[in-house]
Amino acid sequence: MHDFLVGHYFYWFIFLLMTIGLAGIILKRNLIKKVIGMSILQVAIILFFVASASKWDATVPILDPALGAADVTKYINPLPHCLMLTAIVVGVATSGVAFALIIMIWRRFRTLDENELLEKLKNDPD
Amino acid sequence: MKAANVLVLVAFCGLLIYAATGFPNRGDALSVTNRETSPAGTPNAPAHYIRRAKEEAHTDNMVTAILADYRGYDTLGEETVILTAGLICYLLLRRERSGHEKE
Amino acid sequence: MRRNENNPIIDLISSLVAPFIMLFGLYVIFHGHYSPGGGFQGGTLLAASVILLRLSLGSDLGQGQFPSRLGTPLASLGVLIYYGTGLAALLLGGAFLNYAFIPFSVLTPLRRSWGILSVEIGVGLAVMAVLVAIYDDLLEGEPDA
Amino acid sequence: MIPTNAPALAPLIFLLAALIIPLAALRIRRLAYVLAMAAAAAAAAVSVGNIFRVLESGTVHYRFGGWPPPLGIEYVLDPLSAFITAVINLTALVVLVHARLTVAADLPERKHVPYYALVMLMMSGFNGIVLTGDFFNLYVFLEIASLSLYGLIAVGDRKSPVAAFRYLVIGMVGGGFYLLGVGFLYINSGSLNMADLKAILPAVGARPEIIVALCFMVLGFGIKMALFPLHGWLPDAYTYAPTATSSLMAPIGTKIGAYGLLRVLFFVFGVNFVTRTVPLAQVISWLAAAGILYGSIMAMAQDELKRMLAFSSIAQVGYIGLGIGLANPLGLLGAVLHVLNHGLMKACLFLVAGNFRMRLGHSRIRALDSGARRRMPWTSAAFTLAALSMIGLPPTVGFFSKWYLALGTIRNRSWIFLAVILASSLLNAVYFFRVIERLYLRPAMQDNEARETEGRSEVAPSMLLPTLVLALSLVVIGLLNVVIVKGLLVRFLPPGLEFAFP
Repeated sequence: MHDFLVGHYFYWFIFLLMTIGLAGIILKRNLIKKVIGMSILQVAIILFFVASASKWDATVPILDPALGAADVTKYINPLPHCLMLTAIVVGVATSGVAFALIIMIWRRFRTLDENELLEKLKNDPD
Repeated sequence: MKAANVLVLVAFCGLLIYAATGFPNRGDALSVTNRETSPAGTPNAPAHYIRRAKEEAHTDNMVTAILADYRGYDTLGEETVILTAGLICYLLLRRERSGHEKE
Repeated sequence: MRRNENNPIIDLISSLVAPFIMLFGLYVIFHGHYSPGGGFQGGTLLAASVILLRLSLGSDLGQGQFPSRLGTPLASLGVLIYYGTGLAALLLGGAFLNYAFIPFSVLTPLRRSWGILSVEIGVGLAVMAVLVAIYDDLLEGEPDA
Repeated sequence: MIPTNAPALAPLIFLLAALIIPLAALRIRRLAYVLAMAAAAAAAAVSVGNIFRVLESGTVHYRFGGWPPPLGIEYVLDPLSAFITAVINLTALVVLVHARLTVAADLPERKHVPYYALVMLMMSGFNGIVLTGDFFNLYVFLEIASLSLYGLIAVGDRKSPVAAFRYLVIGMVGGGFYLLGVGFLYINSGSLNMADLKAILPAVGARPEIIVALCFMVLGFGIKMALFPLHGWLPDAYTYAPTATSSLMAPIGTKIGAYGLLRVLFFVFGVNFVTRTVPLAQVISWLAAAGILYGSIMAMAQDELKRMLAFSSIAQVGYIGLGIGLANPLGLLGAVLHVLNHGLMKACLFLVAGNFRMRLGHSRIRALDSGARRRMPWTSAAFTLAALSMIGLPPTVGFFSKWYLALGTIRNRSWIFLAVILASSLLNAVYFFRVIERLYLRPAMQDNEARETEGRSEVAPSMLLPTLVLALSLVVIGLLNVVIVKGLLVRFLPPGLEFAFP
């Protein structure tokens, strides 16, 4: 049990972050806070992948002439890092679009609070 | 409503912790992803990348080699995603400027 | 939101720093083969230097360095460089993105490395242009700007 | 050159068009539409050609960059993906013909260029999702498609940005869940390739993280396909989006989620895993059945035609989910046939709603009457035909997919689902006949009386023709369904679910 808890300690923090992110999305009323929650969730997923790539006593995945390429355990797993570069860009793009939408919503309804927004939508004749 | 939302969060957290019982320890050099072959005996990609990226892609940085060569199509998709974001901002927000330019 | 208070310290420091950020961005793009870096990271740095000047000098003066109307076309062009590299391989008989089929240079046999470089340049261009374009568009979206 | 690269061409053509449109249209804006149409036509031609290629030579693998699968990314062109790409590309082509005038009416001219570029990106994303054989690549293309959809929705009515934002938040959570699922799958199998994983998973067994990965992936796809409790984003998004967007995403968007679900459940995890080890298929079928009833009942209460169609989409996606959840060959055949069939029907119905909006200026059901029908007889006829297909009357194609689904439920001896299918057909009849009755029997209202003297004012041919083509295709494909099912669809059935027609 102790070994399990300590061996996975990094994952506990990541799971906490993920839950915080999801809580931000679900529980917060302000649209910007929802976007912040989204970003936290996304970053937590990225951290999860990167954490899964680590190896003790290994170095960054850039070929070091002193180490050579024969021993795989000398370098950490490069694949998740590469995947996460892509995921980061996706996250940036999503936040950009989210802010563009928030600006449009603000222009049209002058509020960013979800409840007020629903109220205004209901009363909107169009 | 609030209770249902909290319940969703608790369920989510529970699922994650349940999944973690199957994870290898962090940093374990002998975990499945770090081995030479997968459980079914097929070759594992990361070991190949580490060994042969220099010969095959002529690049020291393995991440760069994977990003732009082995899995280059993903990166094309990534560029497309960010172009999409740019085009959406263009579509949604750009109004005054293009008006000014024309007049 | 646009205040026209010119603070000479901010102006001076940002105009001094911006070229170096840009240079560093280019270094990150072109040195991605040997050290942490690559198109996305470098492109972000390039965008940072452009946006820094826009923040400090105001969007209008910043136009001189990188006009807003270039944003979308340059982004398309950047992705098109990437796509074109892949397409060239396809047209020369390989699979899409198979750089080994592109004769970048007759002298060196390291074609894949050249392919990666050309792709990274496209990525850097696209990322820089899009980030600046998004910044410009979001700024314009401010009410009554 | 084209034959060897054919599997990858459809998404690449759309992508190229998306890249060229912003450049070429800098000077001449009209080029945007021309380029979009050319790309759609080329992609449709390629994907129809791919069907024949698959029938001739079986599954084709395409390796990007020339790297073999565990290292690089591959596209897999098998009967299922060839069929789905052909369906979505042909539908998109027909809808794009219709889109020119509605886009011109809905959007100012300067927005046409990014609009068409985003349509191309969305189609590229959809094609990529269907063709890819790599889980992470699927995520990237899923995000391309979803992101461009958010933008395409947000240019609609006054309320559309709110609908788009809600879709963005839910869609991002869906994408995030999917990515998390991929991560959990990766951490103890070490592969991202679908074919590879299919070989590895039996060796790994039903470990906790694999089960959770499956749950998260199903959640992610469930959100994208608007499976019942996850459908919250759909009604508003469909209602407030511009006509062109809603008629593109209603037939195509949700089907992609369903396709992803089908791939993951049966082609990667396998039938035994999803029905015996983890009874997820049963859960999906119950949710889908609930969604069928919920969507049908909500559709009856709507006054806006597009909103009614949106709720009916939730019900129809339920049919597809039910077919997948049954996990038997007949159910799967029904589900995949329903992808085709619902794509055509919904495209046709949304085009009709667009035609009404174009000529009458609204698409409220209460304001429709026989005056509207007299002004737009052909549009009304197309609506009637599509409605009959939705209800499931032979010989329209709607009948046949429901037939296979019903056979599937009988095979599983799940009588409740059979009852759900029958009940929802009745409900469909109720809400569609409500509209048909207004169009054909209700005398014209006062304010329409004056305009009625203008006589017939049908929409322009470029809008009418696609509507009619889609409506007629419902009957034609209905009559040809045996050819499609026996010739093509039975071939895709996953291992463990093979089926031979007697």
